Amino acid sequence: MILIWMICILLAGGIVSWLVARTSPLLAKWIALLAVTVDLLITCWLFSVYQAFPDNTSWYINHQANWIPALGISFHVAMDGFSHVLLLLTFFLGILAVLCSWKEIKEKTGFYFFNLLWTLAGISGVFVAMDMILFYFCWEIMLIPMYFLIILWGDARRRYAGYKFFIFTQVGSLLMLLSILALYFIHGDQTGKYTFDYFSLLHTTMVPGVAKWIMLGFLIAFAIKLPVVPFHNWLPDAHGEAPTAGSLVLAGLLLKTGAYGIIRFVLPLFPESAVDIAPIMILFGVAGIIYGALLAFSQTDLKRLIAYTSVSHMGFVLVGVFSFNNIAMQGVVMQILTHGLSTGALFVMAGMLKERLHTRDIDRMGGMWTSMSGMGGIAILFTMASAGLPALGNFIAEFFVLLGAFVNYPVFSIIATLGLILSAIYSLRMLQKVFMGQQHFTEPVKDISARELVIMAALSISIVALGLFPQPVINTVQHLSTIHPLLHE
Amino acid sequence: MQHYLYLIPALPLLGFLVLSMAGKRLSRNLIAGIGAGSICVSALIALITSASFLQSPPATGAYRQVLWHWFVTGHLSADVSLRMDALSLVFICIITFIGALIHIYSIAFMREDRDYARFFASMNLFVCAMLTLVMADNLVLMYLGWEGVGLCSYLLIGFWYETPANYRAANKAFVITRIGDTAMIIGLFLLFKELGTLYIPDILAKAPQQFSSGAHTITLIALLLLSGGIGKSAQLPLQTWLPDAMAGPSPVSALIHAATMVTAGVYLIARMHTLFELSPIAMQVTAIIGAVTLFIAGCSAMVQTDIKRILAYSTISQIGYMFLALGVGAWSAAIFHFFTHAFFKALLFLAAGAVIETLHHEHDIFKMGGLRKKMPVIFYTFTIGAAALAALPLVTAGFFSKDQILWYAWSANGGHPVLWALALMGAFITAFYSTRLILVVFWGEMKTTPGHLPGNAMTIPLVILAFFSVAVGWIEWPHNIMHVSLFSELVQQALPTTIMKGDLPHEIVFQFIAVVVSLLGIYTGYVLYYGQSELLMRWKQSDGLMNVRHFLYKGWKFDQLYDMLLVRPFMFITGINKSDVSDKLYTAIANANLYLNRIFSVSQNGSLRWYVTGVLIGILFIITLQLLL
Amino acid sequence: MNELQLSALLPFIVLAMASVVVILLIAFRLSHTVIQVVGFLMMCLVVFATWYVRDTLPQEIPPLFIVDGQAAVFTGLIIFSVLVIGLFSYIYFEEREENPKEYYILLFLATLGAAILTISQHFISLFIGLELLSVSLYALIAYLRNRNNAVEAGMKYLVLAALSSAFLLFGMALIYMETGSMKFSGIAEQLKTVGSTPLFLMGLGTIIVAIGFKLALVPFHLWAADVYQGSPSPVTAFIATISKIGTFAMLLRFAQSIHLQQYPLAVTIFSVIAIASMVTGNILALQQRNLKRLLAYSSIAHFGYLLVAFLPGNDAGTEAAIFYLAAYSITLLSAFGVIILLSSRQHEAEELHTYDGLIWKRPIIATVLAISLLSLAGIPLTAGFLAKFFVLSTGVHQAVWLPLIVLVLSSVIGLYYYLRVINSLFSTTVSAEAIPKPVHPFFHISTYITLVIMAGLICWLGIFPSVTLQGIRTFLMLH
Amino acid sequence: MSTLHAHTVLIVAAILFVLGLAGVLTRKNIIFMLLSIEIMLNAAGLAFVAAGSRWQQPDGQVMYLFILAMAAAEVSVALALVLQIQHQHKTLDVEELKELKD
Repeated sequence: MILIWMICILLAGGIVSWLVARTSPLLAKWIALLAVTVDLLITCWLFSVYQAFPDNTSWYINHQANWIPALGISFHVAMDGFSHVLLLLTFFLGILAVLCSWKEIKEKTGFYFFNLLWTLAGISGVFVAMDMILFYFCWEIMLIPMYFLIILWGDARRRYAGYKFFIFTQVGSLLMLLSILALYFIHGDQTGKYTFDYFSLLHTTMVPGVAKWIMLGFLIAFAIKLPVVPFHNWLPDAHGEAPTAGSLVLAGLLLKTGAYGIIRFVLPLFPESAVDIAPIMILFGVAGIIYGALLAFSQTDLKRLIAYTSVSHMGFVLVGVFSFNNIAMQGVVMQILTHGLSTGALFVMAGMLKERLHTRDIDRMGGMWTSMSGMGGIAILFTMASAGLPALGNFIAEFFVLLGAFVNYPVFSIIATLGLILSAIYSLRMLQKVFMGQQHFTEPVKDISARELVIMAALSISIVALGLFPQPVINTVQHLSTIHPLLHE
Repeated sequence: MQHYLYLIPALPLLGFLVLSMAGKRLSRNLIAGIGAGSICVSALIALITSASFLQSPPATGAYRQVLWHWFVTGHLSADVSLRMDALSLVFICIITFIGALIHIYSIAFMREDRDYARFFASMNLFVCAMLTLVMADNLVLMYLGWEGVGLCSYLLIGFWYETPANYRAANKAFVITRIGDTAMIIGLFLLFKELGTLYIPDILAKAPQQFSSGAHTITLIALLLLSGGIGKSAQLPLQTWLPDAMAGPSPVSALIHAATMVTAGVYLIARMHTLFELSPIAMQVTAIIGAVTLFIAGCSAMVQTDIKRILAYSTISQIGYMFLALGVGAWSAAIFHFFTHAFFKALLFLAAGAVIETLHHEHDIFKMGGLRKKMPVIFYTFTIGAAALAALPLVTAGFFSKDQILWYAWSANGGHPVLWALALMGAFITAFYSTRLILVVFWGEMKTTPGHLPGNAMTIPLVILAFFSVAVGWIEWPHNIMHVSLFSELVQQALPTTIMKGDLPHEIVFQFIAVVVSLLGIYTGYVLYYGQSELLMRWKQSDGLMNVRHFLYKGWKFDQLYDMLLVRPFMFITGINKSDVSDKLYTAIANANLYLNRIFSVSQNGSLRWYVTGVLIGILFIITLQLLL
Repeated sequence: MNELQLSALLPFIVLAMASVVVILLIAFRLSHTVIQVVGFLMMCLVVFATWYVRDTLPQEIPPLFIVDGQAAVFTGLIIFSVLVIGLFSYIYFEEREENPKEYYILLFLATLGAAILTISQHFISLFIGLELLSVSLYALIAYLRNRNNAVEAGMKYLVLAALSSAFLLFGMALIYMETGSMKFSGIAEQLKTVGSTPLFLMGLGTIIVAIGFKLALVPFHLWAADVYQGSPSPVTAFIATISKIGTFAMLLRFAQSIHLQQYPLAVTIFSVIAIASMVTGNILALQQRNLKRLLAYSSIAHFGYLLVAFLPGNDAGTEAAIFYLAAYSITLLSAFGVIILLSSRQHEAEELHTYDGLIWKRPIIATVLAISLLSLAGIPLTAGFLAKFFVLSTGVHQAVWLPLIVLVLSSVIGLYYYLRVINSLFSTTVSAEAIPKPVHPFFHISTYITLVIMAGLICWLGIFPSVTLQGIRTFLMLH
Repeated sequence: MSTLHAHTVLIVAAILFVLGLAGVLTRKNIIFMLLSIEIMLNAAGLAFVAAGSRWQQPDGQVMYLFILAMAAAEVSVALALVLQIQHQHKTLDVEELKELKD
């Protein structure tokens, strides 16, 4: 029940802040902040509760209510450690998203926060929905407010980016819907019980040929969201044009829903087919790592550059998931978390730079370290995180993924490891173009403000903490080894 | 004593944290106090700990302290835990002691710099990372330190980030070492896959059981780890970053790019010696790389004109000696050379830094000259350093360590006359360019007027280092001369003794040859740069020689080679794909739809008769279908 | 005809009376408002009548009619739509026409025609219903004869509708020729014994032309955009909803009676038509800048989707189709409601740029339009999504993969133009066009409220379809 | 015998129908298009009568009556529209009726 309340708090917070904004935009901001903070506190509290009983069933919150009984659709939400970790990330980044919009958004504040909170609600819904249709609902609901965030508060090419974002994801969604339906009917025809419930559908036996096609439907949807390389084109545009909080949420959370979907649905629902397709998916993952890195290197638009690094990093997720190795799976979860933090931080930083310099073109920046020494230091921290420097969370993630993948797919793993070199190259280029060299701008640029410092400090502390003390996360998602027979070892 | 082990890296870390967060608000004195103080205390603790280690060696052969469990998942586990055995003890002492001296030197050297706090913060972080590297008891933590020193090296090379050459050098250093690191981490994966552990003592214990000598896998692992070492230690073929790395402030060059970080590869190989011993091929490769590197780098050092680049090439060359020693199985000789080299190379860099500072940032040695009288302290200390580098017999530390390596290059189990010959040529070259350096910089006429002379804070560390550059050699004598082998006794607690070949000539012969060759080198230098400089003039007329000189000057044109083979293709590929080829596909789909839209729109032309035709088409279509089915 | 049969026809009789009453009211020179109110009450009466007779269903009135649950659902939908359209008509015609009263006669007659289509089980009643609908529509389309090229639209519709009627009649004649019955059940029986003949199939084919025309399916869709654009907006809404609901109901009953889906030819024809409609409709709409034309193209595509549910020919398909039509009608009516509200005497609010930044000027109306567009695009939380969901689910269960894939891909194409309209609504550059001052506050406000309710209904159907679904199922049991 | 007869009539009806269709397609004048449609309708009516005679039922002829009535209604509306068109466009050429298009 508490899960529903958490989502409702966001939904209600969104509506209230929209209504309130007409009279006082400031109050709207505070309401939005409050709503997300309350959710984060609840999730933290649940985390401590969960840590106290780690040996209980992995689904420690499970709530089901009728919705459309005629079709076997129920309002089923449940949470295990994996969902929990993702919820923590969602609300944490949610708070930061509200904070980093504080000054940036000057028009239509209420509607902005409405959209932001509803996106977060959709995302958290995705992470806890255990009914396929409910999942699909949440999956879609997070898109529309996100779309508005892009087209209303985005940059010059926001409409193009908006269309691209929406249409790309929609192709995947609809194919996934077809797959969900096919699964539903196969399961129903077999057992006579027509239901969209995740736990019931888990025990569906399918003819391999059919299972392959159904899985493909799911996989394409998640691959587009992740994104996997041939389907990644929406991402640089959407990330580039979205407002800062939009990019933060896109990179930090929306992409993660794709990873979540693959782990939660593709692997357990189609254990055999997933194994069959694994080499191809790993190939895609490796291609993504390299291709994304090469593109990231050549970009001159700071946000597009960061966006392509996301493409590269998400390749690790794919490699990790499909190498069917428990260590790699833990690495994937770490990658989900740490990429959310590090790339989110880079986007926030890009937003701050844009606010000051009114450009995203790194050729027009340079020498910012002189006037923004604080931000320079933080930038180094996060570019290094993105380059996979040990002691920062991303290293643990990439190390686990590559190590795990190496056991089963040594060649792919080695090629993926070359991505580390490329990541160093593009990270350094970014750092150099923005912060080093002679300063181009003559007017004085303010260093990081107190509010920005809070955002960046929170992110920095988390990324370092994840790098040095990853064990709580690993313990929390230890049960992921049960989702697929090959992960038991 | 081992309970305080964590303080050794923790203090510099603390210094880094304080300086990086509050650096802007602290006064310069406080910054210097925190920056240098943390290292000094750390050095003190390191020395006390070492003393206690030496007095009563622990039963396990190592102090160990587990700070916290880093991660455990499945078989993979790693702790943040520190370990100090004889090998790491040597490294820890060098890092903290020389680090402390260099920090003290930097207090004065960097005094005028705008980013005083950032400098000390980075230096402290470097020391912390380097200590983590050598104190780690598992390879993951070691990799943490390994990458950490890479980062600090990057930050410090690019310390004056406003100049393009500096940040380019920093990028180059980071990327090239990253290539080695990546190979190393693949080696780690392979190790884990084969042995199921990354805990160093376990690896060393398990490897001989798991692998037969010369097995493919172990060779592969050893070579991958070697690649890591090559990258960090600037050996062939990844040596090109080090000369450029001299863009950083001189104390940085002294600490990172001479005394400590660049020897991390030596440490890694020595640490993983069991793996290398299991693979004769990897040992051979190490030796060959070392021998070739020392020669190639030495040749380049002969013709450089930038004082720091001379020293940089000499560093590459000296580390080449260490690799050679490791490759032939002369473990303690390699570490001993590291030990002595750390002192005299740090000394040389610091002294060079002082010269450069005094001559208003003049790097070209041919614009110096005649400084002997003007700055005597610098002159004497520099000369001692250069003598050690040139391995002046008996009075310098460099002689003792290099002599051992030369001897083992022939006589150790992995030794070979060719390796020895290369090493000998290297010794000649080293002696030659050391002499050239001294003569050109300190003799002759004064070409640049010196400015403000360095103060005590800078000269005292030089004097201390000069003392050690002479004295540390005496703890380890060639055993045919005197039975003092304090160092190898210590190191052999952690490393195996060198296995020798059978029936060898007398060691004294080799020592004599080595002595003659270095003296010859010094004499040649004297003749060319002091006595008969017209010979040099004549050579400069010859095009062929000038081409050779240019080739050597450019570091055997490795940079151009890599530029052509790697950088340009990379830039080309990324350049043409800047706008993402795959985007074209989707644009094409969108355009196809819009095109179709225009085509279809033509049908909506408003003509009633055409609409009727539409109906007719429909009925015809239905009838056709009917006929077909 | 017994009493029960008569009472079953009560709603239709009341509906017929509505036109007569309006004629009488006009004869007594009563005002527009009175007619509007009376018309409204009459329609409510029809609803009550349906409610009143629901227990007596199903009831066959041989040979022409059968009033069963399915008919009741469709009639209910038609009456609901005409209620809304009637309400919208007031403010639209009051501003434009000096004499808007006769409009209501035609409106109710056309509604009657559509309603008759839902209950007819005989060619003659089918023909009468269809022609009642068509002939009234000719006049309705051209009602505002001096504006908007209404006459041109009317003429185009007339010629093509008459043409399609001719096809329909010829087809019916062929079938009659082969089977000797004009009653659906009679035809079915005859087919059982004799089997299908080429002439019969030919007749079927020609009937499809007429149906395709009325539903604006490709390639009989060419009129749609022109007529949508030229007609007065309430009439456009009428054509888009009631006329199509009636025709589809007729198609459904005909198909059910003769088991149309057992003929591969028919299935192939409908599959091809469905695919063509989905693709063509969506592609035609891509660049359209006239909202009414855009909705016309979108409706072509939507009826393509609907045919996918029709293809399997089972109960689930019928249910899906009915839900689809319900969702679609509500959605489309709210979209047209917004157009009507924004139209002024001087100009029709049909150009897309009129809507630029509407959300900042008239947030509620714009929200309604946005919701209905999202519903048309099939985005969750709206009725349109569940409608599409049911269609997909029918298709998946019957494994008609090709049309399904086309449906999915073409609706993705379709997203683009719906998003374009939404973009325009949310545009930061606000259109300079003045918003017309409400002339008739009462009707203005009630239209407004209706729109809000409709938008709420779209969301409610999209989130909690259980009640509606249950209702449809209960009614479908009655046959 | 009657079957044959009915089918013969049907062929005539079909020919009439196609003629009418051809007329709609080829004529530019609206009046003539309407006339052609009338021909098509009557062809359908003829087919109905033929079918009715085949099955010895009056239904065919009943249908024909309905067709006639409907045609009359339709033509009356059509002529009103024709008048308006003539009034507004001063021509009855359908090709002039192209204001509504993409």
